[in-house]
Amino acid sequence: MSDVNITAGPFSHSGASVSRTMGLVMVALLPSTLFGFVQFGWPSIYLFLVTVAAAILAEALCLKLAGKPVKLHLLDGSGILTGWLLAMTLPPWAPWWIGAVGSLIAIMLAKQAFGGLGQNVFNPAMVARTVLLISFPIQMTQFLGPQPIYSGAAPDFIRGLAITFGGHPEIDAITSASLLGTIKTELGRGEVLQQILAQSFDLKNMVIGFAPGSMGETSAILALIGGLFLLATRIITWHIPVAMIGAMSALSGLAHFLDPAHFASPLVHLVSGTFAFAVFFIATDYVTAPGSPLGKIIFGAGVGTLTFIIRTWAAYPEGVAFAILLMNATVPLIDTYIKPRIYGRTRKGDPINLKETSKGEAR
Amino acid sequence: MTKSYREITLEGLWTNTILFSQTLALCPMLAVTGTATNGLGLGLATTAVLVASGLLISLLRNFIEPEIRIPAYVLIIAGLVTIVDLYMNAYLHDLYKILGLFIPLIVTNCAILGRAESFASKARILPSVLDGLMMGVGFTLALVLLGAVREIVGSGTLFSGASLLLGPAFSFLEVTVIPDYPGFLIFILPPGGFIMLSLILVGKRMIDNQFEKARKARQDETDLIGGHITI
Amino acid sequence: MSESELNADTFKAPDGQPDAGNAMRDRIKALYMRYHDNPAYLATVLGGFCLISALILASSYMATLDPIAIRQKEDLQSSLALVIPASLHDNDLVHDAFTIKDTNGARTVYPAYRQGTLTAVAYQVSAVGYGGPILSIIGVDPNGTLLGVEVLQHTETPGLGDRIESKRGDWIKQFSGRSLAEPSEAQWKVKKDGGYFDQLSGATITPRAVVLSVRSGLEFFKAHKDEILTCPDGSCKGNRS
Amino acid sequence: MLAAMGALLALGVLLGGGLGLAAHYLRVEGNPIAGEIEELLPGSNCGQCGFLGCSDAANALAEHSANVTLCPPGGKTLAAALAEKLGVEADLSAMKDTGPMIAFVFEDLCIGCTKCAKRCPTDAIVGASKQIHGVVDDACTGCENCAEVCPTGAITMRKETATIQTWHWPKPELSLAS
Amino acid sequence: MRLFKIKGGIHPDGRKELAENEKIEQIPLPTLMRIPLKQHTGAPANPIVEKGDTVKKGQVLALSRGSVSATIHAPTSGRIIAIGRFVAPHASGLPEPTITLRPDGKDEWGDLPPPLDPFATEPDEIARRVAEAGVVGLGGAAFPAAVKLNLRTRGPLHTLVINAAECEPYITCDDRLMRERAAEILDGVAIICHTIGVTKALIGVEKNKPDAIKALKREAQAQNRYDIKVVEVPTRYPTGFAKHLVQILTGQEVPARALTADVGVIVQNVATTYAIQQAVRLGRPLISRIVTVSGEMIRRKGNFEVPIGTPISHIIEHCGGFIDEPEKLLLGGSMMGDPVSSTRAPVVKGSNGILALGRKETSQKPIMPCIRCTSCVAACPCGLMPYEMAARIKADELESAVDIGLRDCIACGSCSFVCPANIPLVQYFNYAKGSLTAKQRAAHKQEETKRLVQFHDARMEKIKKEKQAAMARMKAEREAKKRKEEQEEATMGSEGVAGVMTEDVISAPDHHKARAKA
Repeated sequence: MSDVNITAGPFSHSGASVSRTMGLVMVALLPSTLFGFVQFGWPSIYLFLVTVAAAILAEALCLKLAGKPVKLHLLDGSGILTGWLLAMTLPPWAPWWIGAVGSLIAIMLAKQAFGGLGQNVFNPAMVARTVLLISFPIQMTQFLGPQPIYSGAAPDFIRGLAITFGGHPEIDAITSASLLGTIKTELGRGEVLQQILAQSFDLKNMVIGFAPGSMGETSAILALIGGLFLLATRIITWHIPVAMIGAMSALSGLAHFLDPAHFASPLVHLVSGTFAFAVFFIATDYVTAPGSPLGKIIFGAGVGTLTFIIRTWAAYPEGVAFAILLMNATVPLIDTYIKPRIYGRTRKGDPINLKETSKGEAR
Repeated sequence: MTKSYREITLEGLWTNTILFSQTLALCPMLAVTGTATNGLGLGLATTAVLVASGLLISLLRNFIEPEIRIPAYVLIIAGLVTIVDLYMNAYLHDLYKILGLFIPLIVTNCAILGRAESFASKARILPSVLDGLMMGVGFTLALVLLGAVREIVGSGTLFSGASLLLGPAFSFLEVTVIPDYPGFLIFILPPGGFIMLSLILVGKRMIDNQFEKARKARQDETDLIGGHITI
Repeated sequence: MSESELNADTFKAPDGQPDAGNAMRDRIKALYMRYHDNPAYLATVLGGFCLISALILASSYMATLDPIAIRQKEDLQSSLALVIPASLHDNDLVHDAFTIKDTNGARTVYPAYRQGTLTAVAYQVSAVGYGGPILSIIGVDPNGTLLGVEVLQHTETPGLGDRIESKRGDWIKQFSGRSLAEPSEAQWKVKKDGGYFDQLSGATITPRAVVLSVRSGLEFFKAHKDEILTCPDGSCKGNRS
Repeated sequence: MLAAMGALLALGVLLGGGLGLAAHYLRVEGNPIAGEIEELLPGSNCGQCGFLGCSDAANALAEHSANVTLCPPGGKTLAAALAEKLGVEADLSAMKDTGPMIAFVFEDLCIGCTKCAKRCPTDAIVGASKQIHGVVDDACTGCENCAEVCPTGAITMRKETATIQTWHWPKPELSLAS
Repeated sequence: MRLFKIKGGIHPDGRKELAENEKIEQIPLPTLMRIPLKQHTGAPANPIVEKGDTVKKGQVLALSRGSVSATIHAPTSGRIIAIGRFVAPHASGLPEPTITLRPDGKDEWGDLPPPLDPFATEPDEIARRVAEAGVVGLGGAAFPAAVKLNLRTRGPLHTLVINAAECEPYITCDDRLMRERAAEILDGVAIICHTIGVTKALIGVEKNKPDAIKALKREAQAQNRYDIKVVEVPTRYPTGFAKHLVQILTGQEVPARALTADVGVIVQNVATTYAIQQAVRLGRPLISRIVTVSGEMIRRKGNFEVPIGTPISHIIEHCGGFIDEPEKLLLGGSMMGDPVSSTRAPVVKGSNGILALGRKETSQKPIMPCIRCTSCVAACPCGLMPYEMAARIKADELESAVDIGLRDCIACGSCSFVCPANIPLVQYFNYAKGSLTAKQRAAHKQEETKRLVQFHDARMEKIKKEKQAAMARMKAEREAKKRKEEQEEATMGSEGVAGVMTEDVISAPDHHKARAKA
């Protein structure tokens, strides 16, 4: 018992902690991550390690510069998680410096420059991904089809090193476009959607993840499993995922219904690109999402809508990252105007009307 | 206005620079500092307008009633910029081809109106001209610094196109700093301007803090001795 | 600026000089004091400023009118020189320019003559790229074969789309020697779209636009070949324009 | 060309006239912020700031000719409030935030001269001539005028004693525990 | 019965098993008792005894003052040995006016008012009796019970709600009371129903007290005067807040700034009900209460009937002291209780528990930055955004924290409980509320100052004028005299003039007294 430093209650605690939260998110990420490793082989493992290591180093450096307790904050796991999430969104055979530069951007520019944990306006992983995409469009759009680590075609330990660290030219030879990229190109050529999909879309493969794409994003089903785990452990709430999926399904469904030759069905949208992954792991990021349940629904619906718009009409085939960043920017506004209703008050903040409540009693 | 020439110089070049202290003129900064050369060009043109507008406004300050000062200043600045634009097009055509797009931007450069309002309208001619010159030089140096950093990080070169701006004699300035650089596009694009500006601001703040610390230390020392030396 | 400051600054007489100027000064001062709060006074001052500015600007405009016209012509000539080798002509391309009306409007054509025979023509083509319109100039010989293509203006992404510029890469050179016959008209696409021409890695939209604009330029030549060729010398210019 | 020049001239005349009219009819008299500042000041006219009274100090503050830290009884809280009102940044780190101070009379030393009571702007000191004086805590503004004039040094400034009614929880430590 | 939902809430580890099976036990009298004059919401009581008086158990020591206040009685017989300031059972550890009593060990009752037959007595009379008995809300807020009973005049009432939720972790005193004295409680419920004029009463008990529920239900069946229902409510903190309990039981939401009486409901704590019954039926004032002693670090856990004024140290000693130095020693539950600043402080009417918590139980971890996880938003039973309020308070924007609902915060601590970053949210809110109150007080003082200065200046002006008048008069006199002298120069010698100055009489100006009343 200490008399000098009195603190107010409560003196019971649920036992929740920042590191526990971050740890559970990492657990939820494991299936997607391991699948990515198997799918894309040694180069993806190297890139993952480089990205996470760079994130930790950048975090430590920034904390030291800012004069904050380095160990405490490194152990909270937020830096590692940022690096991890970023790695999940990178093309699996990208050169090592893509991961390293990305981590520096995510941690230094997007997170610590805003004041560190909890202060950033934009999702660090998405900032890094966007900056990388704009800065290094070539490296950031070189996807490749699955090369399972056990298959004969996959690069072994040493050749993996060469691909990640040596700028190995072989990557150019085997790249293939992601589904969304293919759709965009082919539609641009005047092809009809049904034909494009007949050639390059296999729902089962897309759901499981046997498709070209980023390291951790190809498998919709594993993202869903991770997401359900997060929901079950109450790390995230249903609001953002449901709103995001709902908005995307509604819009793409409507467009597809009106013109199936040019607008992909909701199913294609939901399982392709980074959508499923972002629904559960990126859009639900605490720091950059609104605080109230209704605000979260608006935020999620906004991300879904913008993603559909960008995917359909803008220059980039995939728009989740942009959509999330744009909606991140609206969060302060949402939080200003959308608040939970205070007990005993109307949504506007005036005390509720006495007469109305007395009417309730008449029942 | 009782600022000494030394103070005016110091303010323009370091303590109150347009870009790093007043953080004005961000629009042209974003647009032109993709390369050091472009930064230098716009900086020089802005300096010319700053000096000329300082001179004119200081000269005319007693005729410009406070009520009409803003339109009058805008008129003077816009007129000057138009004249610079015309003569550059006619006689410095190669330079104009690079900077032509940015010259009209100078009109909207609030830093110039800001100096007119806060300095030239209250000061005598010589200090006003000096203020314009120093603010301009400070601005130019800042643009060159930003441009250089963005150019190196963004495309791996330095002062590319300098010979076009300054003449073939200056082609030695054009350096490829990092050969076979893949290019870091965002730093050439406008967002990179913001990012770099923020990083440079951090650097300047750190240097200022060091100065302040040193000054404080000196002060403490003199306090300790009991001397009355003012720094 | 406060009133007192103004007075002190503007109308202060040098100390101890009771000359004739003082009386005059006093009268001006009195006049000023009477009118300087009147809106009409401000209107006069600002109007005066405007008038003087207008005069200066107008005179500057006059003074620079000719030099600017000369510079612009020089610009045009230098870009024309990029697509029509100097060896092909002995005339002044700009001077002999004529316009041809097309369904899309009028297009200025710059013909090159050597010893009176038409050796080539050059004209501008454009298409919308990634960041906005891309303006190019193409040179075509009388057979419809490309002599060269040069991008004049564009707002494509630096480091990515801007590799269509000749000083940033050889990409644009691949058009030289091509015609609508070679490759075939269907092949006038970038490789990604199943055509003949290379794209730039990381950028598809920009090259696609340039290929399209060059092709449309060649189609223009094909459509108006007779009009363009039946002009043995610059004299037809007057008839056509 | 002439049309352009004429347009510019007309614009100048119109704008100049318009601004002149605006200046004439929309003139703002006085400095309204002075009144708001006076509201913030203690209002005891104690004179510690060097001005004749709180009203004069408010005018000086409104004209930015006085420092926001001028009022010792107001302390750091007042300085911060003034800085916010005036939109200036003030370095308040040098100011000690002692909280409100009130006068206290040492009964052993008091000779009952009533000098302090005469100086007190709020009549917070009670006691007749040749009797020991006392301070009405609630009325004392901590201006120190009384302490200055006390011939025997019987008056000192003390922190207002906290009671359960005035006590409140302190702001939590900002630094991260490690 | 249909229950209604409330927002938010948490499920803390109840830890009630530590003490719930310990029967209520009497605490022996200590050697000294400290009875603070303010143990309730409102104005402190006015002492009517003097140092040296001998008092009997139940004798009035201090009378309630003003409309919201409570009378204080002697917890046992003995001698008043001091009336002064003594450390209060309050987080600040500051002293407050306290009567010190040395028990004589006889524990002799004094004259008590006669027992009443409540159902044959006017409600006003019952309320007066409850006020005389010094009964206050024993749930923690210590609001004078009689004032609540008198709310019947405010508007039509339809239901009495008895708050027996006892949602605070560790605390089992109400649980024990219900198990052991259910008949008295039900009698009390009927008395209150009669007093406030309603026929319907709901007793809300959390499901984690099955024995208490059983006991109450049994007694409820036994009585037939009023429609009294024992309602099991879900175990969830903070069900025990009056407004929230009312909403759970009746579905009615009490508007902000209003009382439950405004929606026709009066809420009384179950222990208060017992105290009211005792006051009415037996004429006994509130001089003791049940206190739960619990926590890992206390040797003997239990529920004790403690005379008001017993020092905390005495109870701890009686329970065998600490097993180990506790990390936190609390007065109250682990959610809303306050740290004990000194064990010399006494138990007062509002103290429901003494907890000696170990390190493991308090689980204090380093404070991290807010990650905006919004668990606090989900946990807040009042629909607030605690993280946002704390951020604003941290940035010293107290007014803007009020804009988003600081005043609607009930300081239940649900937000701090769930916060993964261990941010002391409640302390931020307490700080802000206190700081704002201090500001209001300062603003009030400033207004007063201005008024005083005007008085002062006017008086000074008057004195100055009087002096001037006197001077002028004297001058005139002198001159007249001079003239006279000049005239009489030849005949008379000159005389000195002794000027008589008026003496300033300084006395307490009347306007101070006027202010004290205001």
